[in-house]
Amino acid sequence: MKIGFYPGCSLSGTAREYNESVKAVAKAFQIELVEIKDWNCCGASAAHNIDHVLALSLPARILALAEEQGLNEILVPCAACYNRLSSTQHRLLEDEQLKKKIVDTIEMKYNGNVRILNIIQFLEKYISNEIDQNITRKFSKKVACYYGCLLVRPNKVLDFDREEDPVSMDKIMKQLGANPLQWAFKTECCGAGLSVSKTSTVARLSGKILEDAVLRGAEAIIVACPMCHANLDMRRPEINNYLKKKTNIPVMYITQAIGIAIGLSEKELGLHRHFVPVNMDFDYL
Amino acid sequence: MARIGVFICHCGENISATVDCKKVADEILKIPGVVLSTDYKYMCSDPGQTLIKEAVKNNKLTGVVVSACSPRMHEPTFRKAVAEAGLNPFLCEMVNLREHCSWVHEKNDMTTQKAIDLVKTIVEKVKHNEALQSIKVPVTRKALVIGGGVAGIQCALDIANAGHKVILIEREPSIGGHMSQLSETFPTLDCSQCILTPRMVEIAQHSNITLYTYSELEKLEGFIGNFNATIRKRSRSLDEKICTGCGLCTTKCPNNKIPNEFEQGLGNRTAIYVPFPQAVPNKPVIDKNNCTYYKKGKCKICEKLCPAKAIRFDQPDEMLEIEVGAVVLATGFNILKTSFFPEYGYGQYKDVIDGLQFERLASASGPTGGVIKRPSDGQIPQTIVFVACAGSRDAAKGIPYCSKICCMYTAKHAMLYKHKVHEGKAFVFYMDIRAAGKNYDEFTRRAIEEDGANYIRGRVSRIYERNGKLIVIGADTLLNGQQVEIEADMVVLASASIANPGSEELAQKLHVSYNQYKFFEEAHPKLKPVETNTAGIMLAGACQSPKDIPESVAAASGAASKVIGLFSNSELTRDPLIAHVNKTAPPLFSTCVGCFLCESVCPYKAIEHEEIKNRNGEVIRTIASINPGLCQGCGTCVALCRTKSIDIRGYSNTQVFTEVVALLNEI
Amino acid sequence: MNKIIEVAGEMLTNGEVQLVVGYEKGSNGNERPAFIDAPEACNKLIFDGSCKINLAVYLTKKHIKQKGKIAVIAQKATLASIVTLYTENQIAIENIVALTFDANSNVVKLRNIDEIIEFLKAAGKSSDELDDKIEEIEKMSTEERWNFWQEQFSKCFKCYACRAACPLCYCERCTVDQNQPQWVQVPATKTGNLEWHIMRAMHLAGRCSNCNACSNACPQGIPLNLLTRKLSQEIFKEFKYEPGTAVHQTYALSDFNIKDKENFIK
Amino acid sequence: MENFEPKIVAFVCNWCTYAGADLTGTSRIKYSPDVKIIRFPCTGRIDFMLLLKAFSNGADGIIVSGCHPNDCHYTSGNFHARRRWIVFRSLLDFLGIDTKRIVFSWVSAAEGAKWAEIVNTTVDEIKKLGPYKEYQLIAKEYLTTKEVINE
Repeated sequence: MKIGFYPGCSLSGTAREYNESVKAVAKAFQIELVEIKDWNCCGASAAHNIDHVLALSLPARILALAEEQGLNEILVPCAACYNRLSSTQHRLLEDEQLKKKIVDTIEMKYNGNVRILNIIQFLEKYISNEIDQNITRKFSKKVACYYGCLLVRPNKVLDFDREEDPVSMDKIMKQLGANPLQWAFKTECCGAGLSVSKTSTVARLSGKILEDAVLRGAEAIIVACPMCHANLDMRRPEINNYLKKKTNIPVMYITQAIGIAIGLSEKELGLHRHFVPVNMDFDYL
Repeated sequence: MARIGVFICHCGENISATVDCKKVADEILKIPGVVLSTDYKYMCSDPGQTLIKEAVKNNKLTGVVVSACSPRMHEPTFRKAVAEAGLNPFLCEMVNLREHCSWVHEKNDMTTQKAIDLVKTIVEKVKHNEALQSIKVPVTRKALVIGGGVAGIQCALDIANAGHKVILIEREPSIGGHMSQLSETFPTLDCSQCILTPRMVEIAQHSNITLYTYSELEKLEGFIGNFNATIRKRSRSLDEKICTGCGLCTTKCPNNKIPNEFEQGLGNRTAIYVPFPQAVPNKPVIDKNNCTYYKKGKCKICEKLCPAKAIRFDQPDEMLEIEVGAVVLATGFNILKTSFFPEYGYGQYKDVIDGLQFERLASASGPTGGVIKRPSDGQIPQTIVFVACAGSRDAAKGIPYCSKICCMYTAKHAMLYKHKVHEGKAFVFYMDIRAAGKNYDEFTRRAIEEDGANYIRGRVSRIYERNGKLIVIGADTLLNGQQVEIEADMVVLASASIANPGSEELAQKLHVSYNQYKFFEEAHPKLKPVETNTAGIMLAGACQSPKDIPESVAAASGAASKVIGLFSNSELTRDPLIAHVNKTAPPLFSTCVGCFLCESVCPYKAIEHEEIKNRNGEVIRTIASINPGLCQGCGTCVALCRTKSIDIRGYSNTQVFTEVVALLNEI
Repeated sequence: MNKIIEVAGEMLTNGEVQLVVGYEKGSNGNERPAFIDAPEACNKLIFDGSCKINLAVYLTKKHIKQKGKIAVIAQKATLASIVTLYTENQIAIENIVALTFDANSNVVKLRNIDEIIEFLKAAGKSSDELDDKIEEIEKMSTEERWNFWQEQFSKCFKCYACRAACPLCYCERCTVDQNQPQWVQVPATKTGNLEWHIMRAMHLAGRCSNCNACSNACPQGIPLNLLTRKLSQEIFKEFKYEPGTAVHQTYALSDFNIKDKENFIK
Repeated sequence: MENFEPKIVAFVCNWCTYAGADLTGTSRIKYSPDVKIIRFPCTGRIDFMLLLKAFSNGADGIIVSGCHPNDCHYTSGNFHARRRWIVFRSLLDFLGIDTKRIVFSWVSAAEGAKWAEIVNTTVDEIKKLGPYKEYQLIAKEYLTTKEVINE
């Protein structure tokens, strides 16, 4: 089983552990991820604020490369990349003239028939049916699944899950034995790119998300976006400062949670790379 | 051979100033078939009309062409004159020499030539005109009103008071509709039940009104003046004629924890129940889905208790067939439930309620006796947040329209709350305050200025529960979009008004059009607001679009007046300029091949299937036929028909074809 | 080829159908329609790339209908025609079994509309050189296009073979045969030819199954399928309609969308 | 070409454009007499064959006009007509018939001035294009055939 793979910059930088865990999980389920050759930046998040044509051309080139390399389905784990690629596909299929313009810009053939999967769609399609028989330790924790914005919005374009109250990750976590909690911050803003330019805003926004999860007794926050992870994990000192208390709730990628449940090692999943340590014990079956 | 008379009007100097009328008359006389062509100063004057009448008689004319002003002005005048002279009025046509020629062109040969061309065209057309008779349709003077809310009640009473029989059907066990659920009404704060109940009683007692509650329309066939309605009268499981309405049966029913629909789920009812104390008719009904006997085959406590022995467990649904001449749709509206809003908790927070639920909490006859208590723990809320436009005016939610009533009832809610809980805080999040109505703006100002409701202009992005409080996060756009966070005890969503469930199916049964939000569509947004595209079916109230009580009542009276107008004659006269399907000799019978691609093009559903049978009664062909009661004569089907089997009188294929040829060629 | 002979023979033998409409070798080497009502006659059936006639054209003929249940050898376009004929109330689908072929050339029996539509969906769409030809004509100037078509139409002598070959030209009295009024000039003049071909294309717009039967039937080799294909493209582009893809699809031209384009309307 | 007065036929609906043209008259707005109106109940009634008939009978240009969207007296005739025109125009264009010679417009009963403007701009445009020689040439062929037969 082969499927195309677009890592994007985060997965080779700040979110190395995401990359590692995605690959480890895919491998565990005998899925070969074929990385798109010669891939480029998807343009997030700056390009679409600066240059319209560039913002569409960058993702269009990635998709054209996938087509050229015979990949009719690609996994895009980074939520921002997923959003940019999907939005571009949507825009270009809607507007024949625009498509022509972009095709002229990238000087490549582009049909627009590559299926773009985010990590959850990938898990639902290829892995969730196989999970149950492979679980070796139960992820028996109370977890808060945090989706952020890029994974589900705009619903019109992505047509994935429920815009205001997504549940797809909760379902997978339940399969792993976790107890996903009902909470109101699933899609609230984490502060995103302000992480660098205005850290205080991120501290406040991410702080509120963390605060509510902790208040409701969550033992871990599960994410599927490098940006969300960075803000909730890396910015913890600033968040704690804002909350005026020390929180130590770990933030994990959904693929790491799956990896734990099917018995992969901490190293394989890159758990040691987190700023907030993942000190958890799980019930071995 | 045709004998056409042509009359060129000078219209004083309006036409003759730029058109050489004499020359036009002379040129036209050269056309074969024209036996008379003359000009005159004022054709529409008495002497002018006499001139035409005399000519019709003396020259035995078979067609008349009056070249004068716009037919939109005087076509009826001249057709009437021609009819008085004994010629079929549809053999008279007008040429528009004034608005379309003399008034818009300079005086020169070209203008006169154009006048000649225009007259010539109509002369050729008239040669193909047919003598037509107006269509007469008999009218059954009995109306069917569907829906027993305030609109249906008003409409039924108006028609009945005009002396006509009315059948009023209502889906619920009692009439009264949403209005009977309301506590007080804006902008006067008079008690809703106090003004509605007398009308409900009047319905029950009116000799011209037959009321069927717990009933629905099963089928409607026929057309204006001649509908055939089938009504399903659902079984109440009791004999209404014997039941005295004492209510004893409801006292001992073991199933007493069923959420009460009338109380919007805030109270409970039994399986045999009367929806509310003032119900009309005041007869119980057994809810079969929740009755122990229907579910398990045992119980029958109510049967034992009934002093009148009226309970009938084996009573079947009844089908009633009635003939009516007109139908009024007054099926009302509904509102979105709180479960529609994921960002407001998907209905999981008990203290997030909708506007109708608040009405029940505020109602003296409601589950709390009019004391505002929160549903979760019965505490009196100290802070209430009211969210206006919950769902409305929100394209992302699929409801871009304004629900119209929420601004007013939210102000009312805030006011009622403040009147009952003086120390309580009422916050209202709103987009705009739309209070256009008599005494409406004054009312909302009062809520703000006198009763101290705190209005915040902005929307609420999220509601969640924390430590027993509802955290409401919204924006204050008048404070530069700053985020506002309010800890509330209760939240009331003024949720969007939506079409009643089942409207779409009902509309399809009646062949009435509806918009994308399933509200019924009026025949014309301005000039025919209470009629539908299907002749003989009218609209009243909020089934058409969100409406408040005064508007619903006004629309209901409007619809009633349309019905009364229709019933003022025993026959309906309709213009014969409608479409028809050709008939030919056997074995073809018609050139129509029965593809019925024309069916969906007709806005009036006038195209029907006609079966042609042989002597043994076997169907050998199915062809289209036009219902003359429904066709309005647009001719869209005519242009669509590949075999040209449909044609339209007055604008027939031959007529328009001839016009094109005549207009472009020399005499 | 043996498979189809086998299946057809079997169906006739066990009385599943009373008539098989298929292809056989004609006298000049071309294919011609075969109407077979006896199992032993089945071995003259052929099916190969040379079979171009859209056999759906016979399904609306009275004398064929009278035979009872009919099996018809159906290519993709034939199936689409059957769906359209069904939606236009021209055939009793319970009397028709469509015999078609899957990717491995196995015979597939399609017994109702749902099965036909499923099959067509699975088969998917394919583009051919006709689309390129259309693009080529579109690139011409208006004058060049006029001249191109005038030259093509000048060959037409109004034999109406295009009409006879088309399964959707089933009307008993075609408008072209009317003379009150005379919508189309009778003689094969330039105007008459132009009017006839415009009318034919318009009447097939939104219905055409793109079987190319019209151009195949034309003795003068006029590429009539360009016109119908062009309108199929247009209708798909503007209204997203594709005839033969859904059972109760409204006909594109007796439907409308408030948002239909109107950039050409002043 | 100086004195070329084109023949232009206007196919209009009774409820909007015909009434709009009436208003042009009552407002005394002047326009070219080259355009002559034929009245239809609705744009939905206008058969595409009639447009061809106009050309073959010598029209140099055609105006087709009706109610604005949502204004149709019969609610949807204009929508159906619009669809038909989209397809018809595409076919004519493909056949090399100059679609500039057919002007489609929405003119309401209140747009008297717009009607005059539509007429005048169409007349100007058709004057620029000149007589529709191509079509008239092929139409003439039939006339000569007919004349031959008559002789």
